[in-house]
Amino acid sequence: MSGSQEAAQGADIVAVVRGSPVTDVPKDLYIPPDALKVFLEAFEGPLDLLLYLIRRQNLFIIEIPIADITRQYMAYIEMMGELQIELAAEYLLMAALLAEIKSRMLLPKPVEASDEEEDPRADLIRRLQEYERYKAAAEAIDALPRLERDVFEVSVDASAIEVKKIYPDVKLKEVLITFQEVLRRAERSSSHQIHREPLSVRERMAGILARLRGGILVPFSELFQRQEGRPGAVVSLLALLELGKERLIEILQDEPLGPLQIRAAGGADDG
Amino acid sequence: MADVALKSIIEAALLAAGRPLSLADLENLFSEAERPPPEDFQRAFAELAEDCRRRPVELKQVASGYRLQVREAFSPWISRLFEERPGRYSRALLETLAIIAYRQPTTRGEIEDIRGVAVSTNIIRTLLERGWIQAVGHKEVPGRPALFGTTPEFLDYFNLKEIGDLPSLEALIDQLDQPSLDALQQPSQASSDADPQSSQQTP
Amino acid sequence: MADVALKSIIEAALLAAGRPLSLADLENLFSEAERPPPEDFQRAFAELAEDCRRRPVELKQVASGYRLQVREAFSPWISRLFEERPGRYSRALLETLAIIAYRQPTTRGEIEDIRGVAVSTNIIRTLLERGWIQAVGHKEVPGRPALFGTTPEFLDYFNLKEIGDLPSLEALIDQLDQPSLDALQQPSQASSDADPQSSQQTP
Repeated sequence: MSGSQEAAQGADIVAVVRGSPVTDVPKDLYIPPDALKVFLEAFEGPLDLLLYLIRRQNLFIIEIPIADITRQYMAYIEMMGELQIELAAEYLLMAALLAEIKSRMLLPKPVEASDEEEDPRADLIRRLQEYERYKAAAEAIDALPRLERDVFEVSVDASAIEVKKIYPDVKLKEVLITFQEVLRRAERSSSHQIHREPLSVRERMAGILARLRGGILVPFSELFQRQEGRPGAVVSLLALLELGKERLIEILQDEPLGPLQIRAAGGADDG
Repeated sequence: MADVALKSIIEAALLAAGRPLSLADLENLFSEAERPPPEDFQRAFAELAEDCRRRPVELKQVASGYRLQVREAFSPWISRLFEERPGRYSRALLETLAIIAYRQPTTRGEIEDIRGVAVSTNIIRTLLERGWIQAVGHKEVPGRPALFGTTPEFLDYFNLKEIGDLPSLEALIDQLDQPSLDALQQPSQASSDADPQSSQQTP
Repeated sequence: MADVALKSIIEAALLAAGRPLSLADLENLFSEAERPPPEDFQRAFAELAEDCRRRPVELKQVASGYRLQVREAFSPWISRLFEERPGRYSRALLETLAIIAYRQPTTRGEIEDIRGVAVSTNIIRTLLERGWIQAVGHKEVPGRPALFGTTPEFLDYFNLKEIGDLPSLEALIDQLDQPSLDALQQPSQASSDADPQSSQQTP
């Protein structure tokens, strides 16, 4: 916000014309041409301008002195036209409406319809009243305490809060069903053969590789668990042979008939 | 749980969430077995509101739930925190918003009839982008124009719990029917630039 | 200003800012003429920290300044605010998991060969995060891709004593012709289908 604007805010400025604030709307019709444009731009439309003209004279809307108001309104419009300032079509439409109302009021009323005849101003009065009501409502809304201006939302850091992650439930059956779908597809394409090694061998292969992580050397014998008995030993042996065949491990022997040592293929650099 | 006061848990949640929380949101902080009954929550809200009296925040119930907010009295300092002053809204935008708020659901055509001028697409877009209004349907007339209504975010933003909390239109009319009201004769009234709010805003 | 405590202004600012505020930030809430001296700020920080002792937040000094943060003790409740409840796992993820279980140790490339489509990094990451698979080594081919296998957590979750409790590949292939998969609920998996998971699952 610039300094000049801030200073100007103290006074009731209506507009800033070429840098100088205009602090009051002129009382009479003479308005400097530059100011007139700004002045008119301050209105939200013909209804707003009419309301201003009425209220300036301290009148009720229902008492709208149509001749007087029409004259003033037309004077503004004509000045705008002379200055070749482009006017929104709505202003011209309102000028036409006012002229029509004025002419209807000048016409002598037909005798037979005197009671029924609606005041030609009635519709305009209704519109002005309705517009003024919403104009006031807009001001009321603007005056409500609002976020970011009057009151402020709060928030504090919540990084100390440990957030548990919730995982979806999965049933084994779902896994198997989707796997069957994979098998079905594989069968159809038939280019992919799914090996039929017993599962326990595949898992043991993964288990052995997990033990060999970090490129460590593990003695062959340590890969067998006594408590698993003979079937376990067979599974481990098959797994080691399969790993060897797939070149996933290296089997080392320092000397003939020496102890066998196993490590992951790729050696010690393995992370 | 017994040793942690419910009001503290509510306060912690409102502070951590950074958005209004409904009673249901707050109830969901507890497992079903531990969930306090609604009357305990009501009591805790009252205690928390009381605690806040000595503090710069207040407990407020708005459309989408409860929230803690910095009191209006602190805006002179707090507004300096934010480089960008929240844009003051033009009269055209506020009038459009007011017509939608009070007459919803309503169409752009009806807004234009009331205001006597065209409503720029820009204004409708801004209101939609701010999340203050939404299209709630279409009017079954030629062209099927969108019907607009306000959103809970609108109420939240303007610190209201429900649309009925808006100042009543009747009260506004009563004021208007007294042409001697100073406010109405002020030329400044006609000009958005001299809006009294503007001076009020600078701390 | 005299009637509004500095500590309240600081509290209001820290709450409204939603980020840490430095001493300079806080000093800038005041015009130069009204700015309290640094020692007042120090005293106010001490008062505020003291006030917070009875409250669910604490005043912390971090690299970029001061901030209020929710105490860790409130995690049991507040964490629920931030819980994301992910939807179900995708079919692609379940397929990947099954292939790893049956083909372990296996690489992402092999999984892709079998599935005939790419396996997203996201799927692998989710499975690793969940603790169901692990990298057990690298295959000595160009690029040294990771070899994945299942974990003991995988067995626990699905209530399997060992991987051999999964139906054999032969059994699955033999059942391909059967439209219904009821046959899969064989004794060996009975445990899994009786869905004890649900009880096992409590977070």
